[in-house]
Amino acid sequence: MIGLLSIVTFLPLVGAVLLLFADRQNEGFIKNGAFIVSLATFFFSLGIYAQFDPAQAGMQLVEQAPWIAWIGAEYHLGVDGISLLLVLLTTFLSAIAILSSYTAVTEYVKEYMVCMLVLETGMLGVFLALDLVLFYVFWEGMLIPMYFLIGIWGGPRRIYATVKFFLYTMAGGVLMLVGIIALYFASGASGTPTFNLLALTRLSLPFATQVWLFLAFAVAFAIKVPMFPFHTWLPDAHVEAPTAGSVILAGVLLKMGTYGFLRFALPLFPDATRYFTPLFAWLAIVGIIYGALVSMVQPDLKKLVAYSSVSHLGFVMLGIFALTSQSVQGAILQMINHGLSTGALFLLVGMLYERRHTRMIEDFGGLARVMPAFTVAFLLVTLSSIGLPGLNGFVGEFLILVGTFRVHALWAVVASSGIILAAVYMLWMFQRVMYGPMTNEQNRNLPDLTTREIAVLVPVLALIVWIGVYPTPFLRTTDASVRQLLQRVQGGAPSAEHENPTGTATGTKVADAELRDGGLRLTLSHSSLSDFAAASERRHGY
Amino acid sequence: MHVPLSAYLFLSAYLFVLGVIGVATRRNALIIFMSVELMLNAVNLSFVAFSRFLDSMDGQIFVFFVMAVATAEAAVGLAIILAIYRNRETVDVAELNLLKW
Amino acid sequence: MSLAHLEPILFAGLALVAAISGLLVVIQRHAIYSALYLILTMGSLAGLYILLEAHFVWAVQVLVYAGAIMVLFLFVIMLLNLPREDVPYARRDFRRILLAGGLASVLLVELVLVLAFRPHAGAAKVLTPGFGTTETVGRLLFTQYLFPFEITSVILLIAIVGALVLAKKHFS
Amino acid sequence: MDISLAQTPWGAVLPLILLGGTGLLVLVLDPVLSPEGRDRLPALSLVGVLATGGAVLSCWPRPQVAFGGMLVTDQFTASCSLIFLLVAALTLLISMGYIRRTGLEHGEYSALLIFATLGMIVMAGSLDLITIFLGLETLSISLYILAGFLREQARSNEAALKYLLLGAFASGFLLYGIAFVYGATGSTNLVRVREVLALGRVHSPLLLTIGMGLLLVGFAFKVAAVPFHMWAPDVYEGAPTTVTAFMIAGTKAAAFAAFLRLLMMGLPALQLEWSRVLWVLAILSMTLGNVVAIAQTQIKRMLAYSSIAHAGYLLVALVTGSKLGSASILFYLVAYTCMNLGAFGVMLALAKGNQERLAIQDYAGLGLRRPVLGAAMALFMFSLAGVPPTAGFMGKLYIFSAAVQTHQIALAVIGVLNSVVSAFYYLRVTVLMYMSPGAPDIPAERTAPALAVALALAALGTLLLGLVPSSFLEAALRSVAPLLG
Amino acid sequence: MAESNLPLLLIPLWPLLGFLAIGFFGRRMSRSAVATIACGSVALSLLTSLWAVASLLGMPEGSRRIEQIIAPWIGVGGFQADWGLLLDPLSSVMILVVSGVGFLIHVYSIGYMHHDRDFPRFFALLNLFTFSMLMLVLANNYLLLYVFWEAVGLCSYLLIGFWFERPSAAEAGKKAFIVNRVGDFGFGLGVMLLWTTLGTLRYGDVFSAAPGKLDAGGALVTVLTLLLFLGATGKSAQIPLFVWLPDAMEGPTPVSALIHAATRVTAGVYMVARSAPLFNLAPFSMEVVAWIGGLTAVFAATIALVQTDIKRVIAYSTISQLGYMFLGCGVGAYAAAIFHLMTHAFFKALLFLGAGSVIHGLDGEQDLTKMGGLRRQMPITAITFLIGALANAGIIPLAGFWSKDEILFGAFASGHVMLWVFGAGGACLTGFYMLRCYILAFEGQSRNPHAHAHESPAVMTVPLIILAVFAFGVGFVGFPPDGSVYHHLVEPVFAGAGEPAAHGLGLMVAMAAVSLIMAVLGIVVARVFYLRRPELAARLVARYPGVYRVLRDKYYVDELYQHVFVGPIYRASVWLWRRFDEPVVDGSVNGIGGLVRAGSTLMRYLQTGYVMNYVLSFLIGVVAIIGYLALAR
Repeated sequence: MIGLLSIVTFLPLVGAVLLLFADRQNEGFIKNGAFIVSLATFFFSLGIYAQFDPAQAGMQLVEQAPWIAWIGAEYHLGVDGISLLLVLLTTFLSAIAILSSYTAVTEYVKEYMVCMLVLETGMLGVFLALDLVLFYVFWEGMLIPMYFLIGIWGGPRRIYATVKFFLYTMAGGVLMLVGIIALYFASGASGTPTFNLLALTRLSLPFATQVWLFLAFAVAFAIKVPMFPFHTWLPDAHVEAPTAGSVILAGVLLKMGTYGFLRFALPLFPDATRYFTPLFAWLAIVGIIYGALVSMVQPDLKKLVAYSSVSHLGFVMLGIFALTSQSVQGAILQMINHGLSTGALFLLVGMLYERRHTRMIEDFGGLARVMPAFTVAFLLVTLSSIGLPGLNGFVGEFLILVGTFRVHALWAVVASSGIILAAVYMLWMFQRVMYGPMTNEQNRNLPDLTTREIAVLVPVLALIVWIGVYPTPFLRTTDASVRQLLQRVQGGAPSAEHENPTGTATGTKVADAELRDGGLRLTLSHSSLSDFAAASERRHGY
Repeated sequence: MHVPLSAYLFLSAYLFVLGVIGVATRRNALIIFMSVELMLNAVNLSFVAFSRFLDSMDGQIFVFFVMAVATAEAAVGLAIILAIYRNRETVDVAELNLLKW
Repeated sequence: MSLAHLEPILFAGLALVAAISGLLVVIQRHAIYSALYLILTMGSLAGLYILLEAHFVWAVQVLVYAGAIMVLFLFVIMLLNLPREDVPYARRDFRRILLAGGLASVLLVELVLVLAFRPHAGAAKVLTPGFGTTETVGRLLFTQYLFPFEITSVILLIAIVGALVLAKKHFS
Repeated sequence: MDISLAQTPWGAVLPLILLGGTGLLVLVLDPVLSPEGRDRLPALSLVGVLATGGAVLSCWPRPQVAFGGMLVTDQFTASCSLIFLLVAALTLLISMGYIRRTGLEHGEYSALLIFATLGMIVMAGSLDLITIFLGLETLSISLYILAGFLREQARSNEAALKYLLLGAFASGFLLYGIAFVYGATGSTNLVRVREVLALGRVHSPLLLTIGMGLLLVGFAFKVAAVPFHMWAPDVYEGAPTTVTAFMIAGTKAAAFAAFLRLLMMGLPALQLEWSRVLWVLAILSMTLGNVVAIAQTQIKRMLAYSSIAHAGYLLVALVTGSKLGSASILFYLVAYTCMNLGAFGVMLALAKGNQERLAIQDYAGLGLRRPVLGAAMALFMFSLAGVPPTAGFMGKLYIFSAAVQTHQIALAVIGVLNSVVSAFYYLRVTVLMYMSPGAPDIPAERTAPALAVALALAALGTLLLGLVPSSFLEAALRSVAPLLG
Repeated sequence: MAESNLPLLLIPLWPLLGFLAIGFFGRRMSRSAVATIACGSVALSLLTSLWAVASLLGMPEGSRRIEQIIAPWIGVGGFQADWGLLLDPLSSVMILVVSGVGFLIHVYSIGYMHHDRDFPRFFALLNLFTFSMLMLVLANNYLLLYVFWEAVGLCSYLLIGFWFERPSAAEAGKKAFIVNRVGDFGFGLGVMLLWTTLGTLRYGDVFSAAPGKLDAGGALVTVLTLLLFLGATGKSAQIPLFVWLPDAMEGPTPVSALIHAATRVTAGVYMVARSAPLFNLAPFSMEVVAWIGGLTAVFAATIALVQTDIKRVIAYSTISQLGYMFLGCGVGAYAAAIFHLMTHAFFKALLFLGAGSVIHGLDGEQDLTKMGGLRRQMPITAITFLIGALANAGIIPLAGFWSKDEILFGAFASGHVMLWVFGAGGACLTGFYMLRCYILAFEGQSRNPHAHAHESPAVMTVPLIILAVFAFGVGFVGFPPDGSVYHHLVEPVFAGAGEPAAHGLGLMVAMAAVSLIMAVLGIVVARVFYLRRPELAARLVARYPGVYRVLRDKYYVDELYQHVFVGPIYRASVWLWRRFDEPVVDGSVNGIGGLVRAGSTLMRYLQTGYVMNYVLSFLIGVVAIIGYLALAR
């Protein structure tokens, strides 16, 4: 009996294999076939959502079968609140991306579609694998189709970009591999060594071990995220990738890094996580501001969006490392949001590129006049990206910030400035592309969105609004799992996470309140405003 | 009075190193090859000496096999040198560097 | 053994010849002299084998090594009719030769040290009867060493085939 | 004289007789056959190899010690033999078209390949340094000849001469090492050596250690470990392509088999010493091999340097001296055989007449013009780079697992970083194949059936070992059990 | 929470539906259909609001609250925010102003925007704005307030940049949004701090919990309120974030009237008033609010003195009037501030629409120096504009007088004499610049030879007239301060806010007289300068050219910001990109690759092809290994 998760994971791969036998001349069939496969995958993944019980924190729909018996690596899939949304995002964006490339890809259509489908399987595997070896196989294996997508169908500097992407991510990955192996043997110290994530998260490793293993994992994930200063592969890869590649890259691939932190680095090494929290939080904050500033001055649309991803993912990382239920759930939601809005941005930029064969901001201007529908979509996505309330980006960002603020006001304060900057670079870009007089005659007769393009965009835009207005269905799924995760990270002291910051202290004055959260605390003192910034200090719990 | 084992071994080591020097410094392939033979002879001396002092025939048998192998190597080696000489008219290894880097 | 009390003198003599002729092998300008000196070295080693009671090996050394192999060498050298090298060691090789010599000397020192630190002085054991005789060797070769012996035959076969293939003048 | 055929352990030597007999038969048939008949000699050899494989499978799982320890037919020998036979079979398959095209002597070529394989089996199946040495020489002398087989090509000559001179030189050290071991322990039999060591009856521990060091040098030369690697790129480049394929996979496999026998069965007591030496060699090999491979422009030479690096990875496993490490060596050797012979197969499939496609640049545009060949090549490249889900990855996983298990974290880290470096040059092949404008003269003809079969087998092996490695690993683990006593 | 059958949601729902209808199908509709839908939806909203307020009034005093939760929104851990609406007297004043003034401006826009090709887009956005603004004032928690706080900012952005082909308009829209974002930065943090300390964002819970959990005058509440106030300064264009509002005049005039005068910009005042229970706990913050308000009032007024763009004059006037409102809030006279907010909505909308009528009549001319004598061609516009100007100047008995006077009285009564002086001085300036504006536009001779001015159509003038009526009379709902309809309604919201005790009628009259005199003084001076002896103004300018230039160039605040923030940040970004990201961060990555490749090329040449060298390498290995083993043993 093949489980639902396996079906969802391998359906695209099966489709890809079947496509291999298709007649390469019959491009229409290949395109439609690939789209139908991805759509079917999406519907199957909705089945996962339907069967998912949000009240349960643990893994659901688990499938387990022996794989490499001697070392105990298993075929082990499962879904929980942290991965469910990402799985849905993956299947959703894959279908969108395939649909978006009907006209953009003209050469080697068959190979392209095969790559897309294989990539989808790889990504789903990453999000569903519960065995570290299996996870690693998907994690690295997924590089191959992405490598080809950028390298074959990319822009002029595609080779440089794709090789850099491959090597950079692989460099991080192999260190993680050593970490995985070391973890395996470390787990042998108290019983049979195992690659089973669920068993490993019950382990309590010595602190020094945790620190090293955490670093091994964290480097891999940080590169994928990408966190400052490991981000430089991203602009190159984004700029050169074909539209669908960028969509998947930004939409899903980057989430694999943040997901990795949530799924592996945090629960496996809780003490090390707390130890490294300040470092990663500050790196995240630097990333937020740095990404925004650099994004602001980019002349190339894709590059601008790429750097904005650095900034946005900084928020996600901050949310993760703030370690409160609001911030972590916000981070998960923000992963989805970023997938949608940045994915949509790349779609839109891709549409422009198809029309004008340039991505330079200076080549545009005044497009709002000739492409009204495009303008509306672009505006909506831009606004989502800058976190306008009522759209999806706000919910995630706000939850992240409010959760962070609770434990480290200073982090939230500094990070919030990123929101201002986001408005600056996105709106400035919007202004230069869409507004102003039509300066370039070539833009005069640009056609507005086609029906297919609208079909591509509308689902994304609908989700953008939906999550902004009614995020409950999304937040509900993550709640229990995040709670469990935080309990694990906080060293099994559930009281550390008080759901309502004042719930435990009714009646007492909070003017001098210490809001304890694990080893973190925030002090607001009476005396002066300057204390406000200086007073948030952290204290090691060990 | 017996000659100690180490005397044989020192001589063997000396001859071995001589062979090494020959291989490392000469440019004539034939001489290099002869230096290798010198090394093998040195090893054989060690074997025989050990054999004598251990009262074990294994060493001598070994020498027998080494000689057989040396013969085979010599035959093949000289054939190769011949083939090279036919193509390149030289046996100077310093001139044989088509393959490099 | 009647030679017993002469052993050190014989050893010294043979060793000296081997050492000097070995050196000469390496530094000759013309390959043919090298070959001749190599034969001399092998001959003196053969003498040492007698001292070491390895009669069979002595015979093989003279017949096969000094005889057959070296004749083959001489034959090839004659065939190629190589010119005499101007100098055995070209000036441009000087640095490399120095380095090689240095390394080889270090190696020699290492080996000598290792061998010198051999803890038991290595007094010769009383030998089993039949040690080193042809009969003993033959018996061993066809019993305990049968398998390697067969392999050796394969090796020789390979050598024959190889020599044929490589030395053939033209492709068939 | 108590020599009697009745005592001969026929079961133990049957595979060897089959293999040797095939070689002889081919040699004998060669002069009497018509040219068309000669074309079929490789096929006949292949049959012999397969038959030998069958014999190995049916005769050798029962461990027996024949010829007083000169030949041991345990699981390890059987598994190693199968690997060698796989190498030989694949090489024969990819050679068929090649030797016809280049006009090599069919009989001699096939026979020498078979004798070389025989030598490998002897190396793996022996517990005595004499036999190991003879097996090694059987292999080496065959390869000296095969390397120079294109005797009218200066490069082939040169490769043969370099290989021969350096090989004989290295043999000298190996022999000297054997002499020392013999002198220190009074025996060349590994089991005896081990016993003597265990009982503390070594005449001179120092002599034994140095002897071991010299043995390490000899084998390190055969596996082309830095700094004893210098012959490898030149020889691999100059030798006929099929021979290079055979050498890269075969020599390495045989040398590591012997290495395992020697170190695990004979000298486990000296693990501290040999693991330290090999530790350094492993790091040097991995690093130099990978780094220098980057600058190569010839694919054969690039793969030669990569083989140095792969020797480094295998040395990592050897350093651990553990069961997992030993098993991972076997696993890796199978994987390496598949991916490496596969890559050479693609190389041969693209040759046009006598013109081989040697420059990496020649592969430009291949991937999309010849999709199947391109995909196969890409698969082999990714596998060589160790990217999942391929055999190469699983092999590395096991090797580095063994390293971590024995607390060789530094080795593991250096190893994995090296695989990133290696990815750079393997990727370059795929970059050219798929992402560069195509060279116009890629032949569109169909791949010869034999070659196609070889490629299919190699690709299948590369994938299967990557996806369902379990049974292979189990087999490898069973195989190395005899080594650990 | 009082139960009520009235679905409050209906109030904002109408414009939302209007927006959706026009947004999706507007381009396929006729203009009249668009206009009907747009105005109709706001009219329905107005009616619903009236009904809602009526039912609120029907409830017993003191429990006039209708709170309805529509749907859960965000719920994570202890963090809970819902889609919830709250109608209380404060929000009822607001919804009436928004829907009332909004309706009139919608109607007016039909005429004003008639020739614009993006007619549907304009009305869609206007409806969207009305929806957002109504939601803003009806929200029952801070997060929802924040949402629509930003949403009105968005509408503002889109409407300022309505004529997006004009670079200045696009620029102004962006500037408005970004400057507001700076304020929202504070507001957002304030909301976070609020939740962190109180664990809730619902108004009712916040205000009931605040006195218990926050130390009055403590740092926490001070920081909290200042953060909130930072948001207000952005939204309501106060020092230091006022710079966007004058530029916002790039938008169509009805937009200026509705958004940048009557409603949106007052959101900050509304928020501060809404948060009165918090501000009351933070005296220091109150001082800050009052002083910022007072300073802004004077500061903006001085700039308004010399501007020549009719809309900019009114815009600075708006900033100034908003300053009065904050002054009111800051001294605790919340009711007065909201009262002023209401009256200001009417007269400022009137002024803008009047200005719009002028611009419309002059085919887009906005420069006061090119107007003059328009009273003859545009009598209705002239008279209504004058009413608006006088109301703005605070001339009895027009609306502005009552509310401004109340604020000034509050300031004085609470002991802020200095602020009172500011306010009174500001009143004088107000009188001057309003009359100056009126005179330059409508009196004297025409200075524009090309102008063929004409009175606007009825669809524009009727709203003007209605607004003029309100601007004239709406002040009476707040008179007298301690017994009026307005105060009965609103005062309970601020109960306990420390509304200054009555100081007796005498003082009140005295104060009123003083401020009235100041205003009249301003008017007289303006009349002298611009009607009687125009050369005086020029002479004054010649005498103090520096002062004039500083005022004309708005104290160079824009330039200051440009040089202190925008420029350096931009340059820093370019530096980061070109000098850090590319060479250092990426450079080190590529550097490692380059190093490996260089090493590769270098090491490649070790392989010389000479056997002798290979032997050397071999020897080195042997010597090292033997040496190591020998030594290690």
